[in-house]
Amino acid sequence: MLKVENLVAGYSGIRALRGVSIDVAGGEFVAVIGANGAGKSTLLNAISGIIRPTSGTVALDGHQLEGKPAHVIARSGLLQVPEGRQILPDLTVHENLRLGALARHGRTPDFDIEGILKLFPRLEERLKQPAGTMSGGEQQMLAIGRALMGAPKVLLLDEPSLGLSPLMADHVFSALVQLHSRGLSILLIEQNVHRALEVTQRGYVIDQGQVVHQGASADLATDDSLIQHYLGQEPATA
Amino acid sequence: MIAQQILNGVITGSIYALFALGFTLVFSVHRVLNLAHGGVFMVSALFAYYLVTSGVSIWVAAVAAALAGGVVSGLIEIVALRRLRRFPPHVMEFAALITTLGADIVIINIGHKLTDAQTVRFPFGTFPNVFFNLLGLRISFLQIAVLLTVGAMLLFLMYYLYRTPVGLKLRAVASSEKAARLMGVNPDAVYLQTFFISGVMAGIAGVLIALSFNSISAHMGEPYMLKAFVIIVLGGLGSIPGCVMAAIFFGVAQTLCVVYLPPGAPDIILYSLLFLVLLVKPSGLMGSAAAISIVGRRA
Amino acid sequence: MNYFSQYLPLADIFLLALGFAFSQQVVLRAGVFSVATAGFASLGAYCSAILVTTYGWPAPAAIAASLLFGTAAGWCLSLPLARLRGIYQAIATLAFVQVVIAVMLFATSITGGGLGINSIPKSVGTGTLLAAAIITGYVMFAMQRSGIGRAFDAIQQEETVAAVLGVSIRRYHALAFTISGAIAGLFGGLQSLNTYTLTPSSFSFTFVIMVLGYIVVGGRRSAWGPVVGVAFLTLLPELSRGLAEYRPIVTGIVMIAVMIFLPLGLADTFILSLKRRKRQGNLVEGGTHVRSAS
Amino acid sequence: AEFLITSITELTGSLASQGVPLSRGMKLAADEINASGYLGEDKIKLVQLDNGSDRGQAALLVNQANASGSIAIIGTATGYVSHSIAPLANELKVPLMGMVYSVDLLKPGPYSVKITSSDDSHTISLARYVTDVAKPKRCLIIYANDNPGFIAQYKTFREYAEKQGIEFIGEEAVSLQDTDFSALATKITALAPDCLHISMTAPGGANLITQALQAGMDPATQIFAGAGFANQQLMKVGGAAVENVVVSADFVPGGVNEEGKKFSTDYEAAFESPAENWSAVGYAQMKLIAYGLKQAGSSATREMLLDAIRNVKDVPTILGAKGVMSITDRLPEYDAAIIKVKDGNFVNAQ
Amino acid sequence: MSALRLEGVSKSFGGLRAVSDITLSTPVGKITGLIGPNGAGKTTVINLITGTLSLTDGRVCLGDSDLTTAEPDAIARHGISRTFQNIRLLAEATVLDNVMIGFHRHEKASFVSGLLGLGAARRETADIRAKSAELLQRFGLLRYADMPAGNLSYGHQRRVEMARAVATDPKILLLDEPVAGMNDVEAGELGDLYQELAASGIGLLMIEHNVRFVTRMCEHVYVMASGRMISEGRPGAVMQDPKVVAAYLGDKHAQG
Ligand SMILES: Nc1ncnc2c1ncn2[C@@H]1O[C@H](COP(=O)(O)OP(=O)(O)OP(=O)(O)O)[C@@H](O)[C@H]1O
Ligand SMILES: Nc1ncnc2c1ncn2[C@@H]1O[C@H](COP(=O)(O)OP(=O)(O)OP(=O)(O)O)[C@@H](O)[C@H]1O
Ligand SMILES: [Mg+2]
Ligand SMILES: [Mg+2]
Repeated sequence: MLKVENLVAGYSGIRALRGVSIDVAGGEFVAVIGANGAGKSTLLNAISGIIRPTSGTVALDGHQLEGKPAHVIARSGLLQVPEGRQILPDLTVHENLRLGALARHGRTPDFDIEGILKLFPRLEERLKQPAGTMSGGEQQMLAIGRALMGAPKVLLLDEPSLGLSPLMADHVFSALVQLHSRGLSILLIEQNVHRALEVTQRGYVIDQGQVVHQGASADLATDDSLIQHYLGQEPATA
Repeated sequence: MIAQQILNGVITGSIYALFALGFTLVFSVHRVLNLAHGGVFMVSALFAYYLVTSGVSIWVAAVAAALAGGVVSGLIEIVALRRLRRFPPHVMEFAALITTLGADIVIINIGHKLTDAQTVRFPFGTFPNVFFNLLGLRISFLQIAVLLTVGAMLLFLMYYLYRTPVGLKLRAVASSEKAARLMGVNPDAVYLQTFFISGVMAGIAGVLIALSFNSISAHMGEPYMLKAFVIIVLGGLGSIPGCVMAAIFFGVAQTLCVVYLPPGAPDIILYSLLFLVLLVKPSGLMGSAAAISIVGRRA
Repeated sequence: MNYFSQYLPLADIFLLALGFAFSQQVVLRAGVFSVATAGFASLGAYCSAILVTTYGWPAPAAIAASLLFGTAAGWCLSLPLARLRGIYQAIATLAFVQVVIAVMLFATSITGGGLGINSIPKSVGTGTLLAAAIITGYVMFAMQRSGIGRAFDAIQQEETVAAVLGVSIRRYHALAFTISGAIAGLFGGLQSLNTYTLTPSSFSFTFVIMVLGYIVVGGRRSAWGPVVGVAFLTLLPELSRGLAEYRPIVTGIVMIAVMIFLPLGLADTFILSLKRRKRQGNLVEGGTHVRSAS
Repeated sequence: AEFLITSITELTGSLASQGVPLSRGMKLAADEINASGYLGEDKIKLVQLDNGSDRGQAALLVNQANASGSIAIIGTATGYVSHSIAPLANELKVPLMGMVYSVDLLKPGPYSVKITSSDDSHTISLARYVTDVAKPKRCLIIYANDNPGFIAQYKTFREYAEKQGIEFIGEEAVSLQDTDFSALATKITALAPDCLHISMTAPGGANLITQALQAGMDPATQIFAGAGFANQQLMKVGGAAVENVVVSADFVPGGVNEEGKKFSTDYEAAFESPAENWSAVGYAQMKLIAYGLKQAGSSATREMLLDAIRNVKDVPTILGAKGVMSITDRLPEYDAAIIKVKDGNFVNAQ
Repeated sequence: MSALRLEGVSKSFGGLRAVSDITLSTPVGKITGLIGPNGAGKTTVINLITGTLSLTDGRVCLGDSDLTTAEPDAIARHGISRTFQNIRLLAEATVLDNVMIGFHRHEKASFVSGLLGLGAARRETADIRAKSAELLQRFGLLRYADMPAGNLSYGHQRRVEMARAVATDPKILLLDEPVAGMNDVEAGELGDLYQELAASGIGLLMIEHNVRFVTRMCEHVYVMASGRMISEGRPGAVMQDPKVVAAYLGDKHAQG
């Protein structure tokens, strides 16, 4: 479904991605893990068109997307729950959700506003509140809800559990599992490594802008030395 | 006389609102102070003037001028602002001051060449010169047209911004461009649209004001720019009804000052008053603290 | 000799504008969107002109008085404006500028009203202006490198952050206003003793926009910003003189082009690219960090 | 020899509406002088520079004109700019041929010269007309308070007319940029004067009159104005509303003598717009310089030129009601033309 | 002992009572936890302590000083420092400059000496630069020193925030989700650093959703829900409190 090949991208002189290949089959749930600064968010942004890749390809259902503007990519069904949530602070919760629906582009959605509110009841009490004044966790729910409103073909999540209470994180993860079981393809970036490898089918480990490991999530999860090695910050005294 | 003067003030204020609405729209949505707004306003008036003098009826000319204003304003967005949006807001907001000022200088000087630095006016009788007597107050057909246009623009903007999907996109882009793009909104299209509408409004204002004051000259937009600044702030940024209210408040205050104070004093009182209003209510008459602008500071 | 002396007024224009540009830059650096420079300059200019023509003060004393007057005005204005931010601050200061103009027009017996003050003896030459500009420039540089510069930067970029780190916004805003007022008052005084005449419209809305233009075109951060911006905007009309009446059109187009491609301003962009080059040099030196696989 | 003359006027910027006709007038005169061989073998080379309506640029251009060896500078159209360059011209010892009304221009030294007669003589001609011919009862003054010329004008007018027993019921200030006079118009209607003296530019003034009439001002109210009104813009903007407005001017439209008539036709032919007050002033200034150069001869220096025109008696000119002018110590005198709008055209009122 | 104490602190936004009658104390030399479900009011508490929001009710004291109505900058000068949940760096300033501004409250050079570029001001600047570099080294950020802070990855930006807060040499350090966005290994590294800070005599108040981390780090934990304090005590005990399990942990995490 989503096929990323040899993606290279960076920021004025800095090469943050050095040829990453990743794919997500239809209905697959895939994790990407890596240390701070490994290039995970850059990968998502390069896929979504927020930054323009220097080379490599991104294909969704066989349609080439690399180099297209972000809004075109979003409309084609690749929807991101971005790092830092990026909710629209001046719009109300309700308006944020309505905006999400604009990305549908003719696809039939699994969720309408009711559905989202059922998934995240906390949002219901806050419908008329400007999204910028909500607590961190509430904003995270909104960001996920908004992406779901757009009837994604592949959902890209950048650390969705960030800032969520354990209960709420459970809730989100089980929601993701549920979405996956309904057939949604999901690419998940997560720092809560154990949780991520628990719920996903396959995983990639990236480091210094390259894929250094991949395999079934269950296998990765048991490889403790691997995780210790690639997920740590270099020693503070280095 | 006082009743007549208050009516005069309301009309003067409506004329300010006419000019300021398009300016406010661009500011409230994109945080850009479009210094070329006065230029667009002038170009439209001049365009209508050429059409009318070559035999086109004023109604057709007004529509054409409004469209011309929209097109010029859209061009300004493409030429002078589009590339700037890649930069962080505080960089973009300041740079935009200069690029739009540059655009204004270009437009004004083209107008200058076309009019040979002279003031022109619509031929006499272009607009029916009819007066009504209402309860002892004199009001012209043109003045009624101004009032109605301001009302129509206000309603249109409120409907457009808060009741249509396009308005939702517009406010989304205003709130965070990156996030809006991630939701499939094309910011370029949204910006262009805002500028087009703002230009159309400037165009309508240009024609009506040129008709009202019998004059079209290259510099006709300049005195309104200062007023427009004052009005968007007084009204509370981002508040479209606030803009109209502030304009009318300002128009009435100005008229009464002119009438009852010795020559030269009105400006002192008026601007001191503005200063005081801002001190008492730091976010304008109708503004909420949340709408505080960030020109010069990071979002 | 003759050839150079014919451009001497250009040097005067440049130096005066530079002073006003510094005054404008101080406030912008501190995150204050004030356009009060025009008002301070007007107060300083009238102060010197009146003291010299009406009261026969010697020029240096009059200029010192302008400096003090500007300083005091800056400080006074900072008190009520502490509550305002962003564009609200800009408009409040614009109102201040308009009030100053209106008062100058109104107080005919003191200021000559719309007639202005004519035949002010010229007692300030290029040398004095140069000295004033150099001293001001030095203060700007020094400030940049001191704790004041750091505090200003922090306030300008993230006021809340600055506050929770112990930076007193009120105090630093007052400082910025005061310095801005002092510089503008000083150069206002110098201007009126350099250009013979003074009218209220010398420091109007047009002046406000022009002075902002210097900073935006030159750069808002570095102390070179005003120098480059003023040089660019005062030289441009002279360099394009051959274009006759198309001159303003070309000026406008050049302004758009420069800002579109260098939105940080000429000097800031240049300095930033120098820094970037240095940084990349460092990276190569230190080698890119690669984790050794053990 | 070739005499280099530099004009420094407002060809662009906010004051260009005065600077442009002025510089066209002098261009016309210079071409005419060169073509007619008025100076024999000698020619005039006129370089026309634009000060962008800015004082700083004007000062720079004065220096350049001096450095390039100009025998005289003509300029500028407005007091705001002229007053700031007169001291400089005197310092550099280059004759500055100014066209502003205020006598203050002559104060900085012997190198500044005027072509128009003083405000006072102008305005007093008008005031005399008002007191002797029109004889209104209650006069209201309206003036632009952001221009030195207009302020001086209304003060002189009021002072003279008041002495002659005219009653003034008030003074109202406007700004040159104003276009909305609704408040003032209603106030004028309520005050019901029978005479308005307006000191401002033609388009603004015409607009003010139109709005006052719309607000219900008595159409019989007599209206008087200074030379700011003396151009076609008045009728273009004001139309029927400005009928019968009386204006004091340097130039009677159409000309009062052969030269003036020829100037009017030539100007219209050359620039496709009718000659007006400022173009006539520019033309007359250039002609006066040529007159001076002719007196001073081929080897004329700046000082010789100045000497030749410092005091002249009864030279023909296109300005004034009679078409002759005298100059006493750099201050010209000619009877101001008092003209009136009749059927959309200016006619001599006297 | 100059502990931070909150007594009956409340805050309302319009009709919403976001924080209601909270009493807690943060002793120096120790790490105290503040946990609770999303929207419980934890960040609001920090905003109230640092003066970013004004209290509706209650008192905030540091040692003998009453800070209830003090301005944010005055509170900072009393020695309270914080990080932000939604990272707030001077995005275009370099990482080094971001940390240097943290030293502001200890600067001694006068305005005049700064404006005139006197030796005192210059020496102070050099001194601060050296100390900032040291701090960056401690947080493993030295190689990013010349980068604009906004260009760092999320996790690294968090570290810059901490380095900046530590630079103020605080008595009390308030950390709002310091290890959000970090995996366990990274969190562990930072944890060691916090323990060093506590050992050096600083009082830390930490909001965190990483329960394992909180359990390991804190000696005392407060739990908020819907603006109220619902539980407090040693982490082991608190994590088994049924109220906490129900409101915050969910059954899955209720191991203690
Ligand atoms: N806007 C930017 N400009 C320049 N460099 C950047 C920018 N954003 C990220 N980088 C650099 O790219 C690299 C990868 O960053 P990225 O944000 O992709 O990391 P990440 O894996 O998402 O880390 P984290 O877990 O901390 O979010 C980092 O070295 C970072 O410094
Ligand atoms: N300015 C405000 N206006 C209105 N409501 C607000 C405002 N700030 C916070 N709130 C509300 O107050 C409540 C508490 O918010 P707070 O940010 O303190 O929660 P939190 O405990 O930090 O949650 P999280 O763990 O998700 O960060 C939330 O419901 C939030 O929506
Ligand atoms: Mg990331
Ligand atoms: Mg929080």
